[in-house]
Amino acid sequence: MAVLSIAGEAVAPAGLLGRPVYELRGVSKTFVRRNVQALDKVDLVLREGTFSSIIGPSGCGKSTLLKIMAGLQPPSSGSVVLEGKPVMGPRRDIGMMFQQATLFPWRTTIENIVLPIEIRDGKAAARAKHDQARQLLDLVGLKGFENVYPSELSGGMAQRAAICRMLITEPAVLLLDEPFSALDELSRDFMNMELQRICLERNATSFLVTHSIPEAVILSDVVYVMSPRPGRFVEAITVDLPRPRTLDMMSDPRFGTLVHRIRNHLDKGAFQ
Amino acid sequence: MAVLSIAGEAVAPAGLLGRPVYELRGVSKTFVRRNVQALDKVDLVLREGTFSSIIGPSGCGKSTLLKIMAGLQPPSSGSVVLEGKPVMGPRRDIGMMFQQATLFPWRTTIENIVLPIEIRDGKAAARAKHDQARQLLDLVGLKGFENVYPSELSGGMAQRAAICRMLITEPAVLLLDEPFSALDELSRDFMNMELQRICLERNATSFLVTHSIPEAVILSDVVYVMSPRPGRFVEAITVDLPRPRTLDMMSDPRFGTLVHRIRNHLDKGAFQ
Amino acid sequence: MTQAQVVASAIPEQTIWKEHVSWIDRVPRWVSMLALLIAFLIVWQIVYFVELVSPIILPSPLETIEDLFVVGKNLLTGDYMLAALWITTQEVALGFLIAVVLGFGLGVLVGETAFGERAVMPYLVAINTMPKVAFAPLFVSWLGFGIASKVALAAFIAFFPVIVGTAAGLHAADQNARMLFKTMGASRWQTLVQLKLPIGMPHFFSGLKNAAVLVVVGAVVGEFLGGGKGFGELIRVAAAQLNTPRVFSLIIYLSLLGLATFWIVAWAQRRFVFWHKESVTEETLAQ
Amino acid sequence: MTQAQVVASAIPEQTIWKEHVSWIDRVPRWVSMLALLIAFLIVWQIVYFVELVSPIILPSPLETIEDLFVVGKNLLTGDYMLAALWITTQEVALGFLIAVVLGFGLGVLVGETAFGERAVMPYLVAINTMPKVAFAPLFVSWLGFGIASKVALAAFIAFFPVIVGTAAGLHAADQNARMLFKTMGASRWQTLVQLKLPIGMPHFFSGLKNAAVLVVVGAVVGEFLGGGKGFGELIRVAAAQLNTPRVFSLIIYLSLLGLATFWIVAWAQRRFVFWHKESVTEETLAQ
Amino acid sequence: QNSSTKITVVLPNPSAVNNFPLYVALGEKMFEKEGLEVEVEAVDGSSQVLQAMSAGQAQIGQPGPAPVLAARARGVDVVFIYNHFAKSVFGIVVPEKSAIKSPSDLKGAVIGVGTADGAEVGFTRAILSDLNMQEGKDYTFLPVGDGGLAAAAFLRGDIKAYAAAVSDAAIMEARGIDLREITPEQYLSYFGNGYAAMKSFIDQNPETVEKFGRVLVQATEFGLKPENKEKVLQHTKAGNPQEGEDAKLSAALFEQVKDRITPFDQSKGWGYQPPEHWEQWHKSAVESGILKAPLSNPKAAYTNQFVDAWNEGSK
Ligand SMILES: Nc1ncnc2c1ncn2[C@@H]1O[C@H](COP(=O)(O)OP(=O)(O)OP(=O)(O)O)[C@@H](O)[C@H]1O
Ligand SMILES: Nc1ncnc2c1ncn2[C@@H]1O[C@H](COP(=O)(O)OP(=O)(O)OP(=O)(O)O)[C@@H](O)[C@H]1O
Ligand SMILES: [Mg+2]
Ligand SMILES: [Mg+2]
Repeated sequence: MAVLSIAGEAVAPAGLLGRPVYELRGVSKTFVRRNVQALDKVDLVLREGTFSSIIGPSGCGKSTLLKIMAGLQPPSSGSVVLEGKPVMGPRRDIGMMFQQATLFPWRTTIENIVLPIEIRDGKAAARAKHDQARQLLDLVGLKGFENVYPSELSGGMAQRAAICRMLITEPAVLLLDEPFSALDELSRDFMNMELQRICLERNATSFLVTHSIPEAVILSDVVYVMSPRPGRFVEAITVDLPRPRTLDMMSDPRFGTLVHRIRNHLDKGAFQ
Repeated sequence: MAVLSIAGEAVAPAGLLGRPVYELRGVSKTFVRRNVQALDKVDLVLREGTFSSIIGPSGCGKSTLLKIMAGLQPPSSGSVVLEGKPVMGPRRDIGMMFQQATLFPWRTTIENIVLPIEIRDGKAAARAKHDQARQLLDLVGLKGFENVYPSELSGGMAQRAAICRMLITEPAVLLLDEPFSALDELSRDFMNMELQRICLERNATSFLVTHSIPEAVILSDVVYVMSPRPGRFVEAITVDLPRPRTLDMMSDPRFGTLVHRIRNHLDKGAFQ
Repeated sequence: MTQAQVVASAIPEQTIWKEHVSWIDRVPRWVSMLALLIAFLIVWQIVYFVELVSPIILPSPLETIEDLFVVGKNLLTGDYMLAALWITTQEVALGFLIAVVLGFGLGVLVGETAFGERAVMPYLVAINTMPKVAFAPLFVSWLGFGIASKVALAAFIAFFPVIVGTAAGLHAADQNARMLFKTMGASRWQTLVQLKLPIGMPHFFSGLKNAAVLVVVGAVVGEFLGGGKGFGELIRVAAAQLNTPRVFSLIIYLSLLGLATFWIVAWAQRRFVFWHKESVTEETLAQ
Repeated sequence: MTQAQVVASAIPEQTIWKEHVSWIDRVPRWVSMLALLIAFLIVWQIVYFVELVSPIILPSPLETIEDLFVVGKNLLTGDYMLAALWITTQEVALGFLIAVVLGFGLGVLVGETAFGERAVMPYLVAINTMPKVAFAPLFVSWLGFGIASKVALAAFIAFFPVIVGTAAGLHAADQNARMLFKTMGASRWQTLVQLKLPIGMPHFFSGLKNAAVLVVVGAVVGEFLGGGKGFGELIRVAAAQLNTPRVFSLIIYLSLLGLATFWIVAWAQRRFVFWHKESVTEETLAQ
Repeated sequence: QNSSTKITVVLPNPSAVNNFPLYVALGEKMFEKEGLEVEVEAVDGSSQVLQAMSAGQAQIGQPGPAPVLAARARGVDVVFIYNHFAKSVFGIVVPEKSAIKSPSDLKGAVIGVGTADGAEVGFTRAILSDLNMQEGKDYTFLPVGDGGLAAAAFLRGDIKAYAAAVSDAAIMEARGIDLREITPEQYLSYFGNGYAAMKSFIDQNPETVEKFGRVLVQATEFGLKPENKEKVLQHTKAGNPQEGEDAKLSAALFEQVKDRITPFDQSKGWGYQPPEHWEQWHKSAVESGILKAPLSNPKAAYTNQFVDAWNEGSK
């Protein structure tokens, strides 16, 4: 377990090697109209196949950072580079997921899943992907739900379909903005284990925004703690629990110490 | 730590004494129109000053049970007795709280808090309670927010106001239906500690519905585990951690074992 | 014996709390509707009987019902009234079509572009507050005395709610869904067609329902003014002849036409916007 | 040199990605509105110039603007047109008031009771599809030639959206809020007054906005048909004299009256329903 | 004299020139001198005039003869008392440059009318059937409404001729559509709108009716004097300021109205209704379907009982 203070330096925590996939340098963001500085000089390197989390008080700029990384918003200054190419807009090698599953009720589950293909390459290409979509549904345990409409899916099932939709384009990185926080805790734990399994299976590079300390610790190789607005990384904590993780590890004393450490950091920031 | 299987018997877990406040006998509920049996013969005794939780998979009938206890819905069979008098409709000695704070945007915070008094005893009585409402706002850390409108309160602040609204009628029992599950985890932990403090201060008898195992354990004297629909209590687990509880106790091995035990029970029911 | 045991065994009867459904909620719908209709007819007959109103202003209900049969027979035997109804139906159908196309186009302009929303919409609102019948001569001089001019007036009267419905619908997609489409690299056109339009369908349809009612009124008013050969003209002739029972029975048949148009739209909505559950009130409107 | 370092130092310029705001969004609102108006006037003048329409059907824009000044002067000097405008304004105000009271009452009946919703509403919908102008003689013969009969027709034409708005508003309170009131032991009346009505205000007001526009149309149509001495009568006389510039300029002033009514309602909404933010489209309508 | 009698008079259209005697009487305070207080209201068409009268909202109205017959058929005891437009208010007009010179040239033509079965339809049908022309075979009617709509019909060439109220024709001419009337003299006996009252009112208030008619006669004669033209136009302008704003139009209209209110045979006095003209109307009402069956007592539809009293003073 190694803890590094990184202030303004794009230093990857020690002990993590692998090709750098995402590189952010001095990314900051000010919303001019409302005169809000949401992010202050964030530097970040994500390496291939790692799982990183970011945790911080509400409104500190986590979603803003993710949107900039995904090419949905330009930064006010700084640069974002993915796989050697600067991010200047949405890209198909980025997969993204939000708190709401946002499945479209007029499309069946499988049609929802191939939607990104349909948007980018047309209906024919989407149809060609149906087989692959079915395999993904298998992967997340939704076999047999291909042709039902989303109104018949529970919250957790809808989020699983959203995972499939994210994966269908075979993205190099996954950006996850509190993907399961609308689910009840039992389903959420379950979905987190599913997520880990999928990421390991595909060697995906993942970046997760969360409010839950145990969730961040159980899933991540590195947990970044962010300060209140304007958001800055105040600490990066490497989690050296073995993979694959299980829910039982939550009773592990190492787990407890990590959680405790992060909570202390956050308490300082969040509730003065 | 004592574990009792209670099947169809109104037996309070051993080690908990005190005057019985709430008594349920053979309460069951079937929704005739949709032909759904939500509850199957629930027996329950809550003793004065205790904190009990109920945990179970989604849709197992927890909210239905709470509504029956609050006199919002009649049971299909069985009886509910509070303080020796049968519950046949809403009563002012019951305080209730839901997942949504549901403050009314056209009333200031303090006006929202005295609403139950206004409804029952009229405007004059409500005005007379303003002082007490202000004390309650102090208690939950909302001093100075008396006269703002709810749109200016954050989610956590709104839930604190909702607590005040529940307490203003000085209820003998508090029924809480996932009161903080819409908050992010950091705020939620914080609010749970506040809730404990308030309950201890007023020696309130409380009954909490939750999806979170750690939350149930950290707050309760007894945790009831419910089966999937039709809901029945399958286990009652006494938590003998000392009061007042702190978040740090989550790293306590006794805590880990309790969580583990409850999770095992639920896994059996929830995800076959 | 502990206190708990006493309580637990001592409450056999009065604790049993049962829901009760008010008898008025158990009355079948058709019964209450019929009751209301009969009550209304009785009041009407009394008003007529005590001669509160002259018969050339308000006919008796009996006369009106009698005339309903006369008109009904004429319609069924394919006589001149059927021809008139057919003309009005055509006007309504075409007027509705044009109102929908025009309203949809302008609605997209207003809902999708800042220019449409900020510069065009205020003019549309202003036009909507004008008494549109005053423009009838314009339509006649451009389109003649055939059904075209009535169709134009009907569409003109009915198009506004379609604009409002369409524009509101285009704003209905939430931030999440928009962002999702952005991550997929969807073009503006794709976002419009695949996201905003389907999500906006419920709003669009409530605009259509308003339009469905207005278009009937528009067609009839067009015939009142510009001499057509439809139901409006029949009403006008009957009114000029002081044949009030006929006026009333024609109006009742017209309102059936209006209800039919409304129902068709409601049916289309249930059929094509199958994923959207309507509010209770809207459901009533649609039944 | 690792790959990471290369990448990190090598992207100075083209990675800097800036948002750009389209010039059309930066045009001030009044400029685009004026531009649209001028474009419209030019098209109108061309239509007139190439004699697409006879001048006794469509006046030239210049004539119309000239007449706008004539009418404006008449209004300002307190001449007969001001008297007419005052009468119509009274009709609109009273008609609106009655439409609101009646619509609200029926809306509560429909929104609160199963009987109202299931039995009364279908009849109200049917009535709404009738050409209401046909009932004008009834109002005149009951209420006379004064403003009362026009007020009644205006209210009759405008009351329906108020019903729909009120009823929809009463359904707007969510399950949580209702349950909360139930836990407080609130009576049906308290739930209505303290919960459902305030929560339903936004719906109620959008009904009022529709009614505000309709009530002007209703008052004018009432004057067209039933005599009276208001603006509608002036339009009727001008139309009979084929004085089209006057017809157009009177209509424009009338639409200002309609906009004013609409704005008053929108203002009242902002004032009294301060907690509710409207959608963008509604905001435009209200500006 | 002591307290004055209040009556409301309801007109089928708001034009003041069309009803200049009424406005002259008001302007010259002639009613006041007779102890009458007269309120004038305008509605839309004869049927509404009759409805207002039968509802008691007005004591005297100015309907057309055919609607009066229709109302009587429906059991409303309304009686025509004063023949205002003693000559037909309708005329068949064609564009100035048209080749049509007389009704016999209308073979194959489309003739515009206000409504499908307005009074002008019966009038035109009577003229053409006397020439052995049949509707549908030799000519057709097109209902085009009035005002701008009728003008549009002419401009578009949808109609070759228009059976119009004279005032409509006058207005169109004033607006630059040159028209020519081709109505043969004898058909002007289809007299137009005049004053009527409920039978019960006449029976209970014979003096009021007498006073009202006397003033009308007085005002008519005053208005017909050439030297009073300016005053007449002044009074009608007071009654309908907007109409009066266009002086040229008002003057032209006034000339038309003067002609139409003057009967061919002036010997019987103002307001007289020749029984043979009523028979004509009755016959035409039956033929056109306005009446389902002939009235059992068509003579009860009108009365000349006041004519002499009205004209006494002026003779
Ligand atoms: N489009 C925008 N315009 C102006 N301000 C914005 C915009 N988007 C976000 N903000 C502001 O930027 C700050 C950071 O917002 P952001 O959504 O990134 O926070 P967050 O860390 O994701 O919060 P949460 O945990 O609640 O999701 C907030 O103060 C927010 O109000
Ligand atoms: N008014 C009702 N009519 C018919 N069925 C109902 C009604 N209320 C609840 N139910 C059904 O009863 C069952 C239990 O519902 P309840 O809300 O009590 O579950 P819950 O345990 O609170 O679930 P959750 O954890 O999702 O809140 C569900 O299947 C639900 O669909
Ligand atoms: Mg966020
Ligand atoms: Mg629940």
